[in-house]
Amino acid sequence: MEDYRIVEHPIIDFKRGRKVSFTYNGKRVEAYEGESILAGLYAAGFRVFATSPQGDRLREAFCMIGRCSSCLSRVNGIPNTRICIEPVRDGLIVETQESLPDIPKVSREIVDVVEEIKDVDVLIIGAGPAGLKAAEILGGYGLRVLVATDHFRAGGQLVKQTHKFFGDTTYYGGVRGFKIAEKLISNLSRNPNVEISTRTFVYGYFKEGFFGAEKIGDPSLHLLIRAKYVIVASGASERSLLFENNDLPGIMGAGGAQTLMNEYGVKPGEDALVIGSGNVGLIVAYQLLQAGVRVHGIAEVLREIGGWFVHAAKIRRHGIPIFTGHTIVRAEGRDRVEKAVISQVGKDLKPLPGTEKEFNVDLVLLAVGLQPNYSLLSQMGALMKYLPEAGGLIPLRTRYMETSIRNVFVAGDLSGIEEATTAFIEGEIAAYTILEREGFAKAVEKRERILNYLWNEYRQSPVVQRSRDAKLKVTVSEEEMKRLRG
Amino acid sequence: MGFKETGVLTLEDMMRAGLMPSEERLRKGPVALLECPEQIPCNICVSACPFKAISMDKIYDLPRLDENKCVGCGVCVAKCPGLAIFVVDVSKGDKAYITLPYEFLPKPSKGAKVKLLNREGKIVGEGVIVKAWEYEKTWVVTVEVEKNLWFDVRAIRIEGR
Amino acid sequence: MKAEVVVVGAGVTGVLTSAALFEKGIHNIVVVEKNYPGSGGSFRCATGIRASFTSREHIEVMKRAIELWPVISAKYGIKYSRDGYLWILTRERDVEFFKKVVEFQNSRGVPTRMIGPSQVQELVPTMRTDKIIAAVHDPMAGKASCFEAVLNLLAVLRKQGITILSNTQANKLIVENNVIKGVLTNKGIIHADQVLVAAGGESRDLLKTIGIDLPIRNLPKHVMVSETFKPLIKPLIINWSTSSYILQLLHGNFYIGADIPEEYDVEASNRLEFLRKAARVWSTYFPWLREVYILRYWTGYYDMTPDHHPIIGPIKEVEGLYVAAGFSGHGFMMAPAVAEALAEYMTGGKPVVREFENLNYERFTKGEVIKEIAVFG
Amino acid sequence: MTQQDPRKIIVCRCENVTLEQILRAIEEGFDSLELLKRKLRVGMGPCQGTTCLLMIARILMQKTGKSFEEVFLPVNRPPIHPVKLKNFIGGSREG
Repeated sequence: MEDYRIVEHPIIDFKRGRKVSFTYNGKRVEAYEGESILAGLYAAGFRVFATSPQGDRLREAFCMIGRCSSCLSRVNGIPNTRICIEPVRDGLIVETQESLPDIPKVSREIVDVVEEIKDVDVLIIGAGPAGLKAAEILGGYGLRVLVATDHFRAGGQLVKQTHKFFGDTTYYGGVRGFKIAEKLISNLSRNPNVEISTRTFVYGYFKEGFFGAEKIGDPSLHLLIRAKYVIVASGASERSLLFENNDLPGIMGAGGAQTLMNEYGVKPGEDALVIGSGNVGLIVAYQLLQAGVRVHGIAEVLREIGGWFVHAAKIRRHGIPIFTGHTIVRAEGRDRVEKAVISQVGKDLKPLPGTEKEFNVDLVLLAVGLQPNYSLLSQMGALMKYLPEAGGLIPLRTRYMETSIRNVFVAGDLSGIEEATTAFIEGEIAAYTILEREGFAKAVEKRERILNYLWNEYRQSPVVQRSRDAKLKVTVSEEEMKRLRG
Repeated sequence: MGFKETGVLTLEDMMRAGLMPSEERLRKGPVALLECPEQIPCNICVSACPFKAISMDKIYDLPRLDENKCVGCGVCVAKCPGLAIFVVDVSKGDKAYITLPYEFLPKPSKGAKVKLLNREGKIVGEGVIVKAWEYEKTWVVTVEVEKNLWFDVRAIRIEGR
Repeated sequence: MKAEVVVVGAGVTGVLTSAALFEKGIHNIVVVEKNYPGSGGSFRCATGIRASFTSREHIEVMKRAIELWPVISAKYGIKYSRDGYLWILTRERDVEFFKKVVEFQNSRGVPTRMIGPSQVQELVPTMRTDKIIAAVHDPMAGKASCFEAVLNLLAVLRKQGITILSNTQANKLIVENNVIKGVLTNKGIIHADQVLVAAGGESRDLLKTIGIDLPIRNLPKHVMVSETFKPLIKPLIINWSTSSYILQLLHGNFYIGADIPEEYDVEASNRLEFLRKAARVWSTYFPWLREVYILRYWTGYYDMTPDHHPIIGPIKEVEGLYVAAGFSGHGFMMAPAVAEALAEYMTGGKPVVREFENLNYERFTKGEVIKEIAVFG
Repeated sequence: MTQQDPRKIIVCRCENVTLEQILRAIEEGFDSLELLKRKLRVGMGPCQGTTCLLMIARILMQKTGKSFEEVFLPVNRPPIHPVKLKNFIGGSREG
């Protein structure tokens, strides 16, 4: 059987769990505990996981983190299972489902979900840099904290970042992303005040005063969470791009590829083209090289490279061209990408005829920006503003990261796309504001020092000017927020 | 076209940003080239240097090298998150010695022959690894190259085993 | 702006009536819609269509609607299917009551019949029937796509040159000497010879501006919908004792509604109580529903009148003013018949179905409310 | 040729809606996201519009000249993520 697992990697030691086996459409597939079903299938060479509802187009997963819904499959008789976030287990029966699935097959003895009411001081939604940092501080002061994350491991997008982080050593500068996650999680595991609840989907807020969450497990729990304070740090999702055959298997988000190769150690393809030269695109190109994938180039629609020069230099010196002023116009292939065509763009950013370049690739990664996951805050009624330069709909907040709903805070990419350092800092600011309200007088001083560093130093860097300007547009004064709250 | 279009730094870019050590210092022995021309908010090199040779006031300043304090030890090469620091030594005969970060396979070892790559990834020659050490999965590799390639060679490719 | 007719409300009643008026030669029509077309009850409804009611008026109006649904379905490309209704009964006393209901319905030509659990099983094979004593089946009932009903009509109206103004709030009716003159909207005055108010519960607010008090109150209702599946459940199934229902939409989603205690005229909010009731009732009959994902939950309003029958037709005090509101949860199913009747009224004729005349506004001032053999569905 | 065929460009993956369908619906006058959702079912699939809704809003703004607020009403209700019905059946326990 083919195995696309990465055996040796220059940065990551893949510690694979126990070998398990399951069936996929009747075929036996071997995988390792700790992998998602999808990662296991990908490693075995499967690339198509579903079809369009009309059954006419093939679908591969795009996001690999449970959002895009392109990998819905039948697992042990249950349809519409997101196999990218379903851990692989011994003996599973996994099947592709027809465009419109049959109803679930359930056994006679169904274990109903138990409902559990949880009272905590702070509910944190999201276990990425912002959520974990806030939890560390709040837990350290003895507040009872519940961190809820969709995924079966905490760390958010940190777990798939193999590069050393920039910034200051206070905020883990110089440490690789996945190592930061390990460190934070290990610190938190020693704090009895903090509970990290994985596979926990906070699906909504009820006006009766609690959040509903489904915690998937054996048995599953239905959590009704009451919290004095809430920090929503639910991150962002990858954007797609409009070009011909943009749904062909082999086209995925850059983060999707990172999940496969850096979290699960599975090679996402052999020959890649990256679209978008922001930091994500540049970094993923470098990571592809590390995973042994040939990178044919990066297309960037603007005239300049979008990300930081140092990231660009890292891949340029390994021979990866960056085609500025180019965009992808189409992908070609029968049941997966075989060729990608890019074209120069004119001043209007529209493709210019006769300038096409073709690449024989089996992987096209879209690194064309992120959009904040605003839906929970929006459902709660928080005021939002549309800011295309910050990724989409962004919640309004005070400089203390409080939204238009009192005691509900926001931090990280949901507050406007930026770097991990600012996610840590925003988590801290929200945490210290909560501590201030809980009567910890010293919190104010700490918070003001951090705020000063954030606005008057870190965000003064010219390379983050765009995100600073965007964040200013959604940051309102306390008085203004009072007025908006009405 | 500038480095924001090409992803490639020129000697002029380095001079303009004030990142180039003096010729006199270059002639003396190994010295760090901080190839970091944008004011990114990062100061890891400052705390990395055991000799306090790198400084900045604000986190977004360009790094300043005190060329008299720098001994070319290469610790900053290992620690710079941007893999943007190189040590060059043009003080020894007709060869130049370039110390660069390396995060690929196969692992480097002393004496290994390597292909030498310039800033655009073009092979500009062959060289030999004279020294290699590792810090948290970043290898710091010193290669011996023709002297005239001292500003060109910025990466190596070690052929498969 | 000047029109022959202004229609307030671009719900299914408003757009179907506009189309019917156009066919009768009234071409200068302006439809004003506070939000976007369909945004009121039309896009929130369960899409069920039946004549199995318990008043003469409902039955006769709905029989006409059921004649018309296949016609408009073919004409405008609206998915419509006579998949039936099923009332499942779990208490002896309900069975007795429904025997009377069926008898009444049959006497008025509605072919409902009482069936046993085994026949229920045949109609809905995946259903558990052990708790069911009996059921009433209405084979003439059905369902249609509420999205297509409004949107396909909109496209037709646009082609016919009818003006549809979205995000336009009708604030006041303009009346001079007991004659309608037009509508004042947030975007200006629209002069008109005739005005039809078909704006659900908000019809009351608009009529109030000329001192007419429609006895309509909004009752919040809750529904949820699952992901889509292969066609499986044909009829709309009502559980009588719990006042809840399930159907599979023509698009494939399972759609569940359930009554929970609610106050009139309050803003509807999302309540766990509803999700619990809907889940508990229907997972008993369909155990596999436990493993089905709920995609969306929303609330809407029934615009209720005291006798649960709509107010349709001319407002006698004001010449040229017509109303179609207070449908009490049945507006979508009736709409084709209501549109036909209104078009008759507004072009000087009389409705084909005479029972429409009993649905006038004056019945409330004269104390002639409509009698049902029981309040039902 | 670089003229891209909008019939081959997928905007909503869940419901398989192409750019061509969206452009045509906008031309027919379905000029807000709420109407497009019901016309084409964009954003009504299992991902609940995560990937497509903002993209469609941008297309709408471009084609109609309207502002974001005019084309996009963020109506979010629980569940913001699909949730299994069985969660609402079980009995409570204090945790």
